[in-house]
Formats: sequence, C-alpha cells, structure tokens
Amino acid sequence: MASNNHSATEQNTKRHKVEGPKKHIVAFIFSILLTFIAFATVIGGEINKDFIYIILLGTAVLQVFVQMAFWMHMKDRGHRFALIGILTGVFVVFTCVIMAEYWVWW
Amino acid sequence: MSAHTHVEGQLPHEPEKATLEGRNKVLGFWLFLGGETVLFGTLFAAFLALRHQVLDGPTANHLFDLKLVAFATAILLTSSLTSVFAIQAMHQQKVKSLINWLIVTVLLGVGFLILEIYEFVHYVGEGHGFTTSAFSSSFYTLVGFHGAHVLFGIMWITLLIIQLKRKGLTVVTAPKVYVAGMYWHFIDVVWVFIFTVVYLMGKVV
Amino acid sequence: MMKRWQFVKRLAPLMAMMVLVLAACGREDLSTLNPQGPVAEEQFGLMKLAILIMGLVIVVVFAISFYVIIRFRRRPGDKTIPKQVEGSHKLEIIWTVIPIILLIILAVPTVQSVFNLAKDYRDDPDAVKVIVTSHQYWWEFEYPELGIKTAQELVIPTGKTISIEAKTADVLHSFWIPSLAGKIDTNPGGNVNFMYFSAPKEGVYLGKCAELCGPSHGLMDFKVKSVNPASFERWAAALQEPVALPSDPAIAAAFESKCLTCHAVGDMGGPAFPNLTGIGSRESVGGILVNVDADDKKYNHEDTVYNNLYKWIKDPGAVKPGNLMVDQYDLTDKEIEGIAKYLSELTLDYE
Amino acid sequence: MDWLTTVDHKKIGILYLIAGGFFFLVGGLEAILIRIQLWKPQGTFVSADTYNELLTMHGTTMIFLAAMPLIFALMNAVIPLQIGARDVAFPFLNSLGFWTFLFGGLLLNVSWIVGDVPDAGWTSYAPLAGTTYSGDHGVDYYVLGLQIAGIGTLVGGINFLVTIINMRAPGMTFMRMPMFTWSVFITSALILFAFPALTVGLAALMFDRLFDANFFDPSGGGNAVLWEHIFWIFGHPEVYILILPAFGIISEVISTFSRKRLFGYSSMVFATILIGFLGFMVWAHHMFTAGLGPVANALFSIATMLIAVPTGIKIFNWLFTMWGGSIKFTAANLFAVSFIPTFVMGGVTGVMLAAAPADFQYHDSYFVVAHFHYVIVGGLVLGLFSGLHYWWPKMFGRILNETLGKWTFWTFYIGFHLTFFVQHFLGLLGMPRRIWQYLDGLGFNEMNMISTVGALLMGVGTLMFLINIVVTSVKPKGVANDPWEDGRTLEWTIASPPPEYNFAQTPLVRGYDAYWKEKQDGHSGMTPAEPIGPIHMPSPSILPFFMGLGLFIAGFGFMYSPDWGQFLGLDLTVGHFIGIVGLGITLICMLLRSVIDDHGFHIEEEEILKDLGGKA
Ligand code: HEA
Ligand code: HEA
Ligand SMILES: [Cu+2]
Repeated sequence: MASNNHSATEQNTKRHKVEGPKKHIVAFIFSILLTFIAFATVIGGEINKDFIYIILLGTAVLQVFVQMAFWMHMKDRGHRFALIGILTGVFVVFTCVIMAEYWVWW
Repeated sequence: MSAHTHVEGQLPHEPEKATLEGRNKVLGFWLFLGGETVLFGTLFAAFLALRHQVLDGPTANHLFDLKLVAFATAILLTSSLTSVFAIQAMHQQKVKSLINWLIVTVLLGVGFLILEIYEFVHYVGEGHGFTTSAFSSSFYTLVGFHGAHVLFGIMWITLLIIQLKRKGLTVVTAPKVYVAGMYWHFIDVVWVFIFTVVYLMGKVV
Repeated sequence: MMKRWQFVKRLAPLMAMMVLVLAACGREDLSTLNPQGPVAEEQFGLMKLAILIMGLVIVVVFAISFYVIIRFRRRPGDKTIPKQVEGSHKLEIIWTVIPIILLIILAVPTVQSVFNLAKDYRDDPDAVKVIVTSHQYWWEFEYPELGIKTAQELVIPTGKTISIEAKTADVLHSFWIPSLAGKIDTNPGGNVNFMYFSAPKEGVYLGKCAELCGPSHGLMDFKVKSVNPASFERWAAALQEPVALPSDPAIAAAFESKCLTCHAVGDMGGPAFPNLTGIGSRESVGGILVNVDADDKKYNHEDTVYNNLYKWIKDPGAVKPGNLMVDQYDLTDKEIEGIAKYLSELTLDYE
Repeated sequence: MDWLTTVDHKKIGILYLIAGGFFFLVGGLEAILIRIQLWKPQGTFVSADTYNELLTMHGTTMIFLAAMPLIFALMNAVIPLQIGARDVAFPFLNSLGFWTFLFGGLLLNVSWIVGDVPDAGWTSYAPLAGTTYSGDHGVDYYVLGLQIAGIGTLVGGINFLVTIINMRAPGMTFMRMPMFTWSVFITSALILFAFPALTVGLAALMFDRLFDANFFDPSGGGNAVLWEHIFWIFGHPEVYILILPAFGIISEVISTFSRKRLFGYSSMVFATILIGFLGFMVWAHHMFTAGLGPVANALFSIATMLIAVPTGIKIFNWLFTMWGGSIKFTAANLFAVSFIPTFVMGGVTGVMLAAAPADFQYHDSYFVVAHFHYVIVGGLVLGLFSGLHYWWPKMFGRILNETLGKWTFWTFYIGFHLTFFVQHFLGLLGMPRRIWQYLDGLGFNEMNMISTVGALLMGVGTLMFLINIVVTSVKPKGVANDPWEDGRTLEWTIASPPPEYNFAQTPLVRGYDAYWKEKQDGHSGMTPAEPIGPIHMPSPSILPFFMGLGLFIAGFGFMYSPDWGQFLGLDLTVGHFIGIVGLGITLICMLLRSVIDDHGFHIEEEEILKDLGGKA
C-alpha cells in the first residue's frame, strides 16, 4: 500500500546479516555480573550507605542500558519513536520519584 | 493491511515488520511500554514514600531473604535471554526452535512465579500481611503488579505457542511473538529495579 | 447589528457594578482586597502587581483582537485571496521576549515573598504560639505556652506575631483568614504545617475552612478576635479560672452526664470536643450562628446568644449537617433551655 | 447492531459525540442545580450531602465523560482524514476505547440511581475519600468508573499516536501536518504518560477502600499528601490534554475563515511541544498550601509561569493569522475568534495563581473556579463548539443552521461571562469554593445571583444547539466536498460524509495546507499516489462491547463484595464471584481476539468507481 512509503525511514531498509547469539550471551553475562556486584555490595556491607545506594542505582541503570540496547534492539535503527516514548516515560518517572523522596515527608 | 500480498513460506528477514499492521503493533507496543514505565514509576514512588512506615509490622531488613530473591532474579534474567534466542530463531525462520525457546521462557517464568508466591506466603507467616502497614501495602502492590505482569506474560506466550503450532510463523503471528518478547524484556527490566530498590536497598540500614 | 447593541446594553450595568465592588473592596473583616495585617498586605501587594501585568496583557490582546476583527472582516462577495504569510521572526521574537520580561517582573517578588512568608516563628520567644487542630466542622486552638485551649474563636493580642502550627484530627481542612493571611492546609499524620500572621488593629476577623471536608465544609467558619495585649492577658487568665456547674441540680446533672462526657468547661469534662469555657461571650455559636443583641438581628443566621445556643443544642444537625454532635444525647426541652441559659451566661470578662 | 460492532473511525467519532454530548448535558444539569442552590444566601434547594455529590459529579462528569470524549469525537472524525489515511492504526482498539469509556461513565453515573454518589470532590482527596469518612459506596463508583473509563482513554491515546506516526499519506511529513493533527499528537502523548499515574492512584485508593490497604490512611502509616501528588502529576497534564486539541481546532478554523495560512506554523508546533513538556513539571502548583516548603513553592511558581510564554506565542500567532486576512464570521468562526481573548482572560488568572504567596489567598476560593471555567468553558468548550460547527458538514453531510448557530454563540457567550466573570471577585472577597451555603450579609449575594442567571443563559445556549441539530438533521443530505469553500486540509478533498474507505486513492501531499496548495496551483483536487484498486477493510466486531461490559460487571461485583454474603461457603463472596466473572468475560474476549485472525474484507474497484462516479 502506498501510504506506508514514508514509513520506510522507520524500518530497517538494509537487510543485515543474521545475527549470532554471541552478543546476547555477552549481554547476559554483563547483566548477571552487574546484579552480582550490587548483591555483593549489600551483603558485604560496612561501606558508607550513600555510596552503596550509588553503586546499586548505578548497576541497575547500567543493566537496563545493556538490556535495552541488546535485547530490546533499542540501538538498532528505526526505533526513534520507541526511544522517545521510553525516554519520556523515564522523565516522568524521574519527577515522580523525586517527589516521593523529597517532598512527601519533608 | 497488505497481509495478503506475502506468500506463505517466503517470510522476510524481520517478519514482524513486514506489514503495516505489524509495524503499527510494534510501535504501539513500544509506546504502551512507555506508559507502563510511568505506571511502575508511580508505584515505585509510592513505595519509596511509604517504605519506612512499618508500624508494628516487620521491617524490610528483617523480612527479606536476599539469596532467594537473587535466585529468582537469575531465573528471570535467564528467561529474558531465552526469549531473545526465541526471537533470533524467528528471524532465522526456525519455527521449531522458536517454539522450544518460548517453552523454556515460559517454564522459567513459572519458576519465578512459584518462588514469588512462596516468598509472599512466607512473609504473611512473618506477620507481614497486605493490610499490616503502609509499607506492606505498597510492597505487595508494587511487587504484586509485577507478578501479575509475569502471570499475564506466561499466559500470553503460552497462547502464542499454541497459535504458532497451529498456524505456523506468518506475518500475522510474527509481530505477536516479537511484541511478547519485548514485553518479557520489559518485565525483566522492571524486576532489576525492584530487586535493587526494594530488596537490596531494603537491606541497607 | 441589533444583537451587538444588546450585548453592550447587557454588559453596561455589570461593568458599573464591577466598578462599585472594586471601590468597596469587600468587607474589611473578610476580603483579601482589604488586608488588615502585614501578611495579607504583602500578599495583596503581589496580587496588585500581578493584576497590573495581567491588565496590560489583556489590554494588548483585546486591542489587537478588536482591531483585527473590525479592520479585516470580509465584505460580502469578496473573492480576493489575501497574501499568505509564513510568519515573521521579528514579531515572534518580540512576543516571546516581552512576556518573559513581564514574567521576570512578577517572578522576582514572588520568590522573595515565598521565602518571606515561610519564616518560622515557632522558636521565637516574642511570638504567640498557637496549635491549630481542625476537626470535622470545628476548630481547636491550643496555646501551648499558656496551657490553655479554646475552640472556634482564636483570641490574639494586637501587634504580636502569631505563630501557627496546623494539623488535623481527621480529614484535610485549610486554615484561612482572608483579611489577615492566606491559607495553610491542615494535614493528618506527621505532616505538620506552620505559618504566621499578625493583626495590628483590634477587631473581629472572619476565618474559613478552605478545603472540602464533608457536608458542612461551607459552614466551618471561625473568628479571629484581636484584642489589646492587656485584654489578652486577662482573657488567658479568665479562661483558666474554675467554672461552676448550673445552679439547678437537675440541669447540672443533665449537663454533667450528657455534655461533659465530650466537652470541657473550666477544669471539668473531656477534651475531645470544643471547649465551652466562655462560650457566652464568643462572637458566635458553632462558628456560624452569630450572636447579636435582640434588636440588632438582621440576617437569618443572627440571633441572641441564648437563642443560638438553644437552636444548636436542640438540633445541631439542622445547623451543621453531618456533625458529630448529632444523635449523641437525649435532652428534654426543659433541660435544653436550662443548659442554653447556663451556657449563655458562661462569659469571660476581659475587654 | 451496526453501531455496536463498528470499527469505522467516523462512526466511532459519532458514538463519542453522542455519549460525550449526553454527559455534557448531565454535567450541565448538575451545574445548573449547583447554581440554583447558590443563587441566594443559605439556600436550601438541595441538602448539604446532595450538594457535595452534585459538585463532585459535575467536575468528574464534565472532565472525564464530557470534555475528553467530545475531544475524542473530533479526533476520530477528523484525524485520519487530515493525514490522508483510510483508517486509524488500530480500528479494533479504537472501538474498545469507546466502549470501555462508555461503560466506565455509565458505572459512575449508576451511582445516582443507587443513591451512593461520590462526594469528595473531583480530586477525591484522602482521607475524606477513604472508608473512614466516606463509608458508603460513593467513592467506589468514582474509583472504578474512572479506572475503567481511563483504560479506554489510554488505549485511544496510543491508537492516535501510532496512527499519526505510521499512517500519514505519502509526502505528509511531520512539518506538513495540519495544526489540529499536531495538537492531537501531543495530546495523545500526554494521555499516554499522564493516565498511568492516575491508574496507579486509583488502584491504590481502591485497595485502601476495598481491601483495607494503607496507602493514604494516616492511621495505617499512609500519607494523604501522597495522593495529592499522584493525582496532580496526572491532573495537571490532564488540563493540557483538554486545551491542546482546542488550540488545534482554533488554528484550523481561524486560518480557514481568514483565508490565510497559519501565521508562524513552526513556532506553533514548537510551542505545542513545549506546553506539553512543561505540563509535567508544574503539578505542585495545586499544592502550594499543602506545605511543601519555600524551595518547592518557588520552583513550581516559576515553572508554572513559564507556560505563559509558549501559550502567548500561540495567541499572537492566531491574531496575526487574522491580521491582513479576509475574515468571515460564520458561527464556527465566531466561537473561534471569541476564544482568543476569552482564553487569555483565563490564562492570565492562571499566571496570577502561579505566584505562590498570592495563591495562599486564591487557593480553593471562587477565584480558582473562575480561572478554570474561563480556560475550560471559555477555552475548551468554545473550541469544541467551533469545531463541531466547522466539521459538522464533514461528519454528517449537512451544514448546521447558521442563524441558530449565531444565536447559540451569543447566548452561550454572554451567559458564560455573566456566570464566571463575577466569580473572580467572589473569590477575592473571601468566598471559598465547594461550599453548600454562604451566609447573608457577606456581600456575596448579588454576584451569586448574576452568576446563576448566566448559567441559565448558558443552558439556553446549549438548548439552541440541540434545536439546531434537530432542525439540521431533518434537512436533506448532500453538501459539497468543501462546503466552506476555503478548506485548506485533506479532509475537504473528499465527499461529505466520506465513504467508508475515506480516500479512493491515497493522496500525494506536496506541502503544508495540502489542499489549499493544489487549489492555488489551479488543480481541482489532490494528485493520487496510487492507482485505484481494491481496498482492504477490517471487519466489524462485537468483542469490544463485551469487553467493556465485562469490566462494568466486574466493577460492580468488587464494589459490593463486602456487602454480599459468602459464595457457596467459599472464601469468596458473591461480589468477588461476580467480579471474577466480569473479568473473565473481558479476558475471554481478549483471547478470542488473539486466536481468531481478522482477515477483513475488500471493497472492490467497481464499487469505488461507482462511488466516485456518483459524485462527479
Ligand atoms: C483547560 C484547562 C486549564 C488550562 C489551559 C489551565 C492553564 C493554566 N493554569 Fe489552571 N487550572 C485548571 C485548568 C486549566 N488551567 C483547573 C481545572 C484547575 C483547578 C483544579 C481544581 O483544583 O479543581 C486549575 C488550577 C490552577 C492552579 C491552582 C490554583 C489553586 O488551586 O490554588 C494554578 C496555579 O498556578 C493554575 C495555573 C495555570 C496556568 C499558569 C495556566 C497557563 O497554561 C495559562 C497560560 C496562558 C496565558 C498566560 C494567556 C496567554 C498568554 C499571553 C497572552 C502572553 C503574555 C502573558 C503573560 C506575560 C502573563 N491553574
Ligand atoms: C469540562 C469541564 C467543565 C465544564 C464544561 C463546566 C461547566 C460549568 N460549570 Fe463547572 N466545574 C468543573 C468543570 C467544568 N464545569 C470542575 C472540574 C469543577 C470543580 C469540581 C470540584 O470542586 O470538585 C467545577 C465546579 C463548578 C462550580 C463550583 C462548585 C463549588 O465549588 O461549589 C460551579 C459553580 O458555579 C460550576 C458551574 C458551572 C457552570 C454553570 C457550567 C456551564 O458552563 C454548564 C453549561 C451547560 C449547560 C447549562 C447544559 C444545560 C443542559 C440542558 C439545558 C439540558 C438538560 C437536560 C437533560 C440532561 C436532558 N462548576
Ligand atoms: Cu495545574
């Protein structure tokens, strides 16, 4: 149908080679590793509390990046609106969470 | 809209994006996940705001058994990986292996749910009921919403497996599988945050 | 053509009235446009600045609108195509920058004022501290330093800063004295709010509840009575003096068994509901039945203290629907009369 | 039956129009009753309880069941046509959105029949909305009704986002989209990101009420202010969800009837995006008096004021669209032109409210009531009236009677100003909002009386519009493709009303104001982008209706589960059982939808040619 011509920009025009499972396994190992780091920080304890929080959030955010990029194909082309959608959502979430932490029990 | 123009068996490399309907579905689902992000974000916000309000109930630190939860996390992460393999199989038109990977994914999901239910039952035994305190209400709501998503995902993928068996991989079923895969990753990502914010941070005193 | 004139005719009396109202600025004891204390004045100042800016904006927009509507109307049969303009960077920059400037003019005093009005006087030894607790349809005022509690009528010394700590015993309410200070919500749980205000002049100011709190939300009025500091001292002292029960033993028994289970007078009774000490000399009963001398009765809600008390005790639900006093007791007509009379004579002499 | 199963966006638009219009009358009737109660001091026309029910239901009905559906009506009727599409992206979901909205709205209004009506304000602040202080089922109706209607809205939002992104005709780039399409695009995005917050808020409140959770109940450690945050994180974007489509309508109408291109199109687009973005960062301006502290108050004051800038850009762009134009005052354009100064009056009071210290005085007074009715009635409702008069011929093939239209305008407009102008002063003079009675002698009497008279006049205006609809619908169909003769966008290139498939051939878009451009270049219509061929259409389906019905039943069951006894001696009550059955119906419909492939059907070439021939 002609009306989808323009959306050609939105899809992969180039046929890429069939991808192997390798990078996904690497992503998986990354995720497990990050989870383990977070886990170990908490179990290991005895470090400054704020520092632990930073490590925890850092590993979580990193892991999300890894998963979004590799498993959800976010880094591939044709995901412009998907990206905008998710990022806007994240922005709204960010304001919500700030609200929760700082203003509810001021 | 041009579903009928493709001949069966000659699926393009990314069958989920072969038709306008497929592309609509994928894009719509991405946007839906954007909305879901806000949904879970608000739940997180409520939980964060209320997490210290334990009244007479047990505290997070007292309650959580990190090893069990870490094990559940590993299961869910693995299921995310198997669902990626499923999508890869789909892109290679290997229907058989696609179905097998989906079955593994579902089984892992069921395993996760069983652990979660076990965990909840255990907590209730510890005096941490849904109505105990604001902390408990917001805990069960957040984690329970996630659990409900897992449950829905399991039912959905099971249904897709049946459909794949009956109808095979077509430009109609492909977008459904792809979208279900995205959904499953999203659940996984949310869990990463639940694990971090609820469980790990709950243990930091 | 006809219709447009009708429009003007209809609007003219309205405009005239607007002018009148503006000139009057409303009641001195109620209007935000007629501030009686420094806090309300500061707020009114900000309002005036804002109104000025907004007036300017409105004038400009209306002027352009009218000009355009009149100048560029299409004559019948006109088939010409006007020039198609894409836009004008110069103009667009103008109407981006000018509003920004106007907003800065408004924002700077706004921010100053935000911090100014957020000052905390709770530890200031010169300030009079009051803990305001709102209840479904009545107000409780506690003076922690003086160890006294009263209800419905906040008595304050003129000129002193009053430091308010506001909370609620049940649902959300909001504490508002329009002519003295803007409002602050009363929150449940740990979210205690604070604010301050002062009244340089003696007088009675009307206070309102400004957050929907149930059927009688609109009737949850209170009074702020500012008296000179000496009177204030006398009032505080008088409030602590012991109070005698009604002289008629039957009435006294009824009062003790039916009223004092909830209310307090002097050092008797329970604290859960409005403290009645000195109720006979308050401005109103229940916050809205205004007490006047028999000859001054002008409105429906005004009457003598006795009549008001009688009316209230007889059927509190008719005055404030849904309040918690409804159906809590059983009194004969005689007892009601006796109690109303007793309460109407329960006055504090301090002015 | 046809109407129950339709997935045609044009018909769904009409369904939205009927349902939204009905709820507007209901909400309007409630407003009139409110005004009658307030027309004199200490009125006793309705009881205190009833008054709170009226004001809650008025606000809730108007916002969720009247304004939003009427916006959806125009979105459905116009958007696919404006972008040159044959349909929306998800016709099935479109119909699902409508039916869930309708059943949610009906559930909410069943409360009037049952007699347990929500009465905690449209904002339902806890703890008043909790079971301790609202023991009857009133607030349950609010929670479940809005939850169900909200699902419909969310689904609609996603649908229009995808439609606009993926279904545009060839050549219609983003920067060639008509302004109405742009504003609906942003509105849909706001819906997508704002409604989930409401969903969570309502779910939490529902858990509090039905299952004794402790989110907002202070005695269980909950926090009442948390509800305020969640509600307004949704609530403020919601007001821009309401006004942006009106902005879009005004842009179209003004430009058409001035015979001029929209002035500053790209800055209009930019301003719309900016408003949507800023809309998420200002919610706490509804909570200045909640005690958030000076830092938060100052930040939110400034953020709120900033919105005046992009909005101002729009206002002046409209004025300069008219400048130098050739303005024709049809009824549609009367509404549109009067929108500009009227909305500005409401907008500037908004900026006044944004100054936190002054808001300590305005908050919860009639000044706020005046503000939001100026932006909503003087903005959104005028915009809707304008859009309805403008697109009526496209939707129904008949032009609304112009004389009656002008009468509608004048009565409604004058009534509007009478009602709400004085309310600014009532607020400043110390009259709080949401009050059942005010005392005599406070100086409120005259202005309240004027306000009531104005409301009645608005009622007359609304009746005129109803009469106009009746008068028009008995006339024969058959207006031209471009009845206003100055149409600029794609919807005016096809028949009124359009055939089921909209465009026989998808048009090729060569610029902004696609149709106008062709006309200026001397063409009579659009250049097609494809040959005539069979057109694939989705099949109608009854499933959405039953999915809505299932949710309706489920809502009922769960609501009354505490009241109804045990079910067969199980742990479940009869209510739970009914609730589960309701959800089951919905889930089974989803299952059916997933399993049964919808192959649709084709409209054959001959038929299309016949349609075209009939026109030529
Ligand atoms: C369609 C709905 C709509 C719209 C568009 C708006 C628009 C705005 N609103 Fe309004 N608002 C409501 C609906 C709406 N509001 C509702 C329903 C409530 C009450 C809810 C409740 O409590 O029940 C409310 C309440 C409300 C409050 C809370 C009041 C209180 O409860 O104490 C505030 C405070 O800041 C506010 C501000 C604003 C501002 C700054 C805008 C701005 O977007 C306005 C911008 C427009 C202009 C400013 C005019 C055009 C601009 C120019 C001509 C440029 C030059 C102008 C200047 C330099 C000033 N609104
Ligand atoms: C889209 C939103 C919207 C719209 C269009 C309106 C329209 C109107 N509103 Fe609304 N209003 C709100 C949203 C809206 N309102 C909200 C959110 C609140 C706050 C609620 C709260 O505090 O919780 C509020 C509160 C509110 C109050 C304050 C109540 C209080 O605080 O105590 C008042 C009082 O005057 C009022 C009046 C009116 C009037 C006269 C109209 C008029 O414009 C209505 C005009 C329409 C008609 C007059 C229709 C007439 C109908 C017929 C003639 C036919 C009837 C027949 C049948 C049903 C068959 N409204
Ligand atoms: Cu707002």
